[in-house]
Amino acid sequence: MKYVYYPGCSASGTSKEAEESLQAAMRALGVEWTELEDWNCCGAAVAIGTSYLLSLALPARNLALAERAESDLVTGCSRCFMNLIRAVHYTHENASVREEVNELLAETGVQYSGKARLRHLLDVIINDVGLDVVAERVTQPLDGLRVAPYYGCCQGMWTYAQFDSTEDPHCFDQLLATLGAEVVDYRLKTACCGGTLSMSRRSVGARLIGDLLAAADDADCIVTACPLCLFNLNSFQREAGKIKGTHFNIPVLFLTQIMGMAFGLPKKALGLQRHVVPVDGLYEKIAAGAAVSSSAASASGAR
Amino acid sequence: MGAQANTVDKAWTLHTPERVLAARDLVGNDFSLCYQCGLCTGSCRTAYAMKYTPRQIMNLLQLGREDEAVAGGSGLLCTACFSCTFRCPRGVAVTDMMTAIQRRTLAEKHADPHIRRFYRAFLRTVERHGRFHEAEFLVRYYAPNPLRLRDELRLGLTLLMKGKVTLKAPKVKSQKGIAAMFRKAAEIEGRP
Amino acid sequence: MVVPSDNHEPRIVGFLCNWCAYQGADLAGTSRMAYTPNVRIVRVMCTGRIDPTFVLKAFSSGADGVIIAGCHPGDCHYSEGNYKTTRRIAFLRKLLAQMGIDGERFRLEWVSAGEGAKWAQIADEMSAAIKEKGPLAWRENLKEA
Amino acid sequence: MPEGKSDVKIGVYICHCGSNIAGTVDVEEVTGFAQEQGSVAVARNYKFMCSEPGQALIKQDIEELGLDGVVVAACSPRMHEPTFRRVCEAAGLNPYRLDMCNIREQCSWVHKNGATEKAKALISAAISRARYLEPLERREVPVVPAALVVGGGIAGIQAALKVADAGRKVYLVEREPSIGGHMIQLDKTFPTLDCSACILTPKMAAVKAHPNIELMTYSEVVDVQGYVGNFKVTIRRKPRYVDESLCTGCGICWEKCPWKAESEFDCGLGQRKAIYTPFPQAVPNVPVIDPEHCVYILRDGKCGACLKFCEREAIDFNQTEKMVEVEVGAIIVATGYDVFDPSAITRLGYERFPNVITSLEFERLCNATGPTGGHIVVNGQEPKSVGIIHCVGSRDRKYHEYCSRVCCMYALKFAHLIREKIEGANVYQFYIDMRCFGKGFEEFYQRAGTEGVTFIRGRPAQVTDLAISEEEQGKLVVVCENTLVGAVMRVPVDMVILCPAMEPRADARDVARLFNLSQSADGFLLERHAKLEPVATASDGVFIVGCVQGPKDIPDTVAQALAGAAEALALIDKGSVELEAATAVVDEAACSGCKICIPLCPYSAITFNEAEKRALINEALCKGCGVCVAACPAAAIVARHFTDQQILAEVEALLVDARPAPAEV
Repeated sequence: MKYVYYPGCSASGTSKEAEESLQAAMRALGVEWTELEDWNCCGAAVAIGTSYLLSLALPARNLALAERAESDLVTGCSRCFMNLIRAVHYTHENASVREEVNELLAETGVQYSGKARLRHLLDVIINDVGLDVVAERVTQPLDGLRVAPYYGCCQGMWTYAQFDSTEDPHCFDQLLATLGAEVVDYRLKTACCGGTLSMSRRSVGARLIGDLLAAADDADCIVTACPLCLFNLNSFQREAGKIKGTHFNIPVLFLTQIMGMAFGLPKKALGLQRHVVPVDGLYEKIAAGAAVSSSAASASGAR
Repeated sequence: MGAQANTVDKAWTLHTPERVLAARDLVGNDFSLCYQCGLCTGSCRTAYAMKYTPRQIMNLLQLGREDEAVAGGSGLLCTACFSCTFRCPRGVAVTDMMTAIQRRTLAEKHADPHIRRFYRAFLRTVERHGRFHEAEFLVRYYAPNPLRLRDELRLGLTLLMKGKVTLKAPKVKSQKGIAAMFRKAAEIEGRP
Repeated sequence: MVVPSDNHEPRIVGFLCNWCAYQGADLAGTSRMAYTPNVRIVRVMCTGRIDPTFVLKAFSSGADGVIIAGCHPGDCHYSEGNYKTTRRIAFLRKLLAQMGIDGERFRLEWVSAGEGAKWAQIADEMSAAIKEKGPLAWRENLKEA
Repeated sequence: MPEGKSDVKIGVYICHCGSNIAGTVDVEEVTGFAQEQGSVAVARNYKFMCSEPGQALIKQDIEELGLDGVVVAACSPRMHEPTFRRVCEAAGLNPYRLDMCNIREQCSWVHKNGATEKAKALISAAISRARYLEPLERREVPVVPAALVVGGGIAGIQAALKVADAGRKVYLVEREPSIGGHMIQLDKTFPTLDCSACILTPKMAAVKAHPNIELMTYSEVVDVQGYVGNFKVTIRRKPRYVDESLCTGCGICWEKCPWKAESEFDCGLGQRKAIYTPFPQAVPNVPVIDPEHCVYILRDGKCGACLKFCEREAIDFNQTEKMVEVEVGAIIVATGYDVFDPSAITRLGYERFPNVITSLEFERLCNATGPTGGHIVVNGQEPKSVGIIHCVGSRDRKYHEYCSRVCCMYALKFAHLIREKIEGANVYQFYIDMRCFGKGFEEFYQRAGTEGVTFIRGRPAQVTDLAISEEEQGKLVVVCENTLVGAVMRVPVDMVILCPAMEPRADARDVARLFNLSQSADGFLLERHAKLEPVATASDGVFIVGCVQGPKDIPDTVAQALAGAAEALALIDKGSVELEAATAVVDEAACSGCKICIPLCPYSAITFNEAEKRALINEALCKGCGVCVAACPAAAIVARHFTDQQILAEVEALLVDARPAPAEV
């Protein structure tokens, strides 16, 4: 399997661990993974506040690049996915938008015709690679680890419409269960983390983050499918705690990090040292869980 | 005259259909389909902090009162998560309208300068480098307001130490072309 | 050769079956859905009645496009007249293609009695597409050829 | 100008239809245009052609000018063709010499500009066709004096009783083991609050007792052949494994049966046995054996409790499916509706939370014969607060765009019943618009308002168990913008009732095909005319009544059922129907005997005369579709009223303005 992928600014910057672990996990799964050449920022949730056209043309340029490379495009960032798929839909539905977007793209010498298909990382892992292949690669099952999957808002909508329920998706749960984790169901798994509000309007952003952390409180860790959410949930636990009148200390990981843990990949390759909220405790929990399950296994074996 | 006249003074006068149509051009979608059920607002995580909820903004647009919506600044709280658009039972592209209001709020300088600076700083780094550049962004965003910078110092240092923020600017080959896209967009959209 | 001109309004003949498509067009009317006046309708009981000569006659009489519209597959009032149409039309389509008449000028559509909006949309689409292509002027062009 | 028959005299009549046509089409100009066409003896316009004076105008011209053909340019032929055919007939002109030209539905109503030009083209086409129209004779055949009613809900019951009361034979076919439909599941009915079973069961008993009604439950219509007045209907009777003629309904069998299943009648909230009647007042009061739960059937004779205890020896495991054929003159389709499955809208928590229920489930909970004996209990507790969510799957483009018309009223009824049964209960109505338009409805709305019900205007975004305060612990929280205040509310409740849309039956498409009907865009079956023919359909002799046509409350359903009965009786009592004269006919001289046409005919109307080597069409069976006509390689089959000549002339004249004027050539 060969893929051209779009990392996005967040995964190559403030959430570097997402990118590092993604590379490591994909190598482990035997997936050929090449970065889209010369990609640019999709505009996050910011370009749209200045220019409607840029909010479509910036992501469209990356699709055009994929088209030039005669490939589909995969991304592991939900915010980017949202912007990219919006560009796909809007240029498809509206001829005048398509023309104007291409007029902009001409400045960088590319055109977008709508040929390149867009895929989400989760979609690729579950539907192309397959959970059976993922299961085979697991060397250190996440026994006893209670994990809350955070699908994210941008995930819950167009993204999952391609391969899962839009309002109540379950694909992430399946992946985590394959890794041996105990999946924690909680009500805000598709609620928005506030995106860039954490930077532009801290009081509101931190409240949204606080609500999320509180809802997933009884999990050992939260796992996200978006580097931007990863950054938000990791970096503002102190501020969120202040607003909610509590103290949060919940490790938050990217989905390929937890996969890498289950695959027994080295911590450094997964960027685990980069976390604001330390994640070392998780290994202890897994070890304890493994001990319990192996003693249970030997007990049942004795009988 | 008297008391009754006062009431009338305070009442909103209705705008003409032409004016409502002008608003439709502004946001490019048919908000007149909205039947005010409030599902958008109920689905919105930031509505609690808004002066006008998304549904109320739809109503302001229907009345040709988009200036009121723009000045209210609620559009700035839209995270573009698209929940409202996906759920709208009448198929109204609510998010597109919220962001249209957001654009005008920013363009017409109704927003707090700090927030305006956030948008400017972010996009400026993309325009200059093709990608987001955290370090440059932080400088542009906080430089005029050192007090805020002090609040952020703790996080900034942590990020720096963990290797999440680098001072080196990202390199994109087509960087000039991307800057040209920004200029072209401003030209088409008639922005300064 | 007759060349496309900007102010050319195409003439399109629609052969519509009495039970589905014609009723659908009536529904577009009762629902007051505005659409192009360029499509003119001939009512037949079933699309299965449509003889290829009707279509050829329309083109030779100056039509720029012909549309046949009937019940959705499986919904034919006469059980499967529309299915028979499909087969007959496939042949006619090849013939027309040889004469330079493509799929934008000759269409087969399924429109149910409840699909007034669909009929209006098809009419507008087809008219716009043909307008872009310009007049067919079949007789004149054939003479020149 | 096409070469027409020069000797015919045609009258052209252009209707203003008030301003419906004249407002867009310049009728004077069009009249002038018509006047100039060949063969046109007279062209007139008038305000309402279909009115008495309009008709008189045509009649007078036919008589005085001796017209051979008439063109009426007005509304759709589906609207007034029969009217103007009668006019022609009355004036002594063969009705098939009329051509209707549709300049309303397909012209003035849909075009802002260019309507006049198009009207001219359409009229020119109609005149050309009219030149070639030939007189045809219609034949009469007798009507079978019986009706078939499909579906035994309140609509079917009411229609069957009325036709039977008029002395006509009725076959009533019901898919379920008992008649009663959705209505028998309901508790009280709005706005009068009379008990649903109390008003329906006497009617069900009357059906059973009526000498003119042959009731076939647990049966389905599988095939319909023939035509108006003479339908041949095949009905599949599923095996009950109980002999209806022997069973007394004593109940010993279901008392002794050890095997249980979820009760469909109680929406899965209660249980029934493997041999069961759906409810105690079932009609007929004869049980059926459910082969999916009966162990005798599943495991080859390993039970037989019912066999042992039935003194009448009515249990018969050897029963098999039976096909019954009946002949009827009219058919009334009353197959009802389905309830929308709200689990599609996951955010409302149906199926995730046991205390989120549908309105139909609440009806069973509230009903004294229901699984809880009429006690409103969820999760083992009586709810102290209830949220009722309107428009679930209705008024929503993602599911059903239409309004289901009954939810506002039954939601008010629920509030009343809850307040009556649970003292001090808080009831919240989450509504978008209160639609209380029927007789006595507004008064009921007022009454509910004074009974301590809270109205919150807004469509809820979420039903969640995520508590953010002490007060919300252990409750369901309805999250919703109170749109009248402009603030998001969180309303903690013990129970949520969803009001799901009424939607077309899952097999509505199959039913439509079976009876040759159309569906409207929403999936319900389509009536012939939205206002004036509410129960007739595009298929003559087939009528639709009740919710099969669209969401309705009980009074409207009953009114429609009676309308359907009247239509069926009018057809039957007339005694005969005129058959379509526009059939196909073989020109024997031209027929080469190739037999291509024979397998094409969907009605097997074409036979082959071996002696003469000619095809022959049986006019009684032919429905005039014309498939054989288009297929005949020798052009030996003529479609009467739609001849090649007529259509070709129509097409040519339709494009009269598309060709360059002769002077320019």
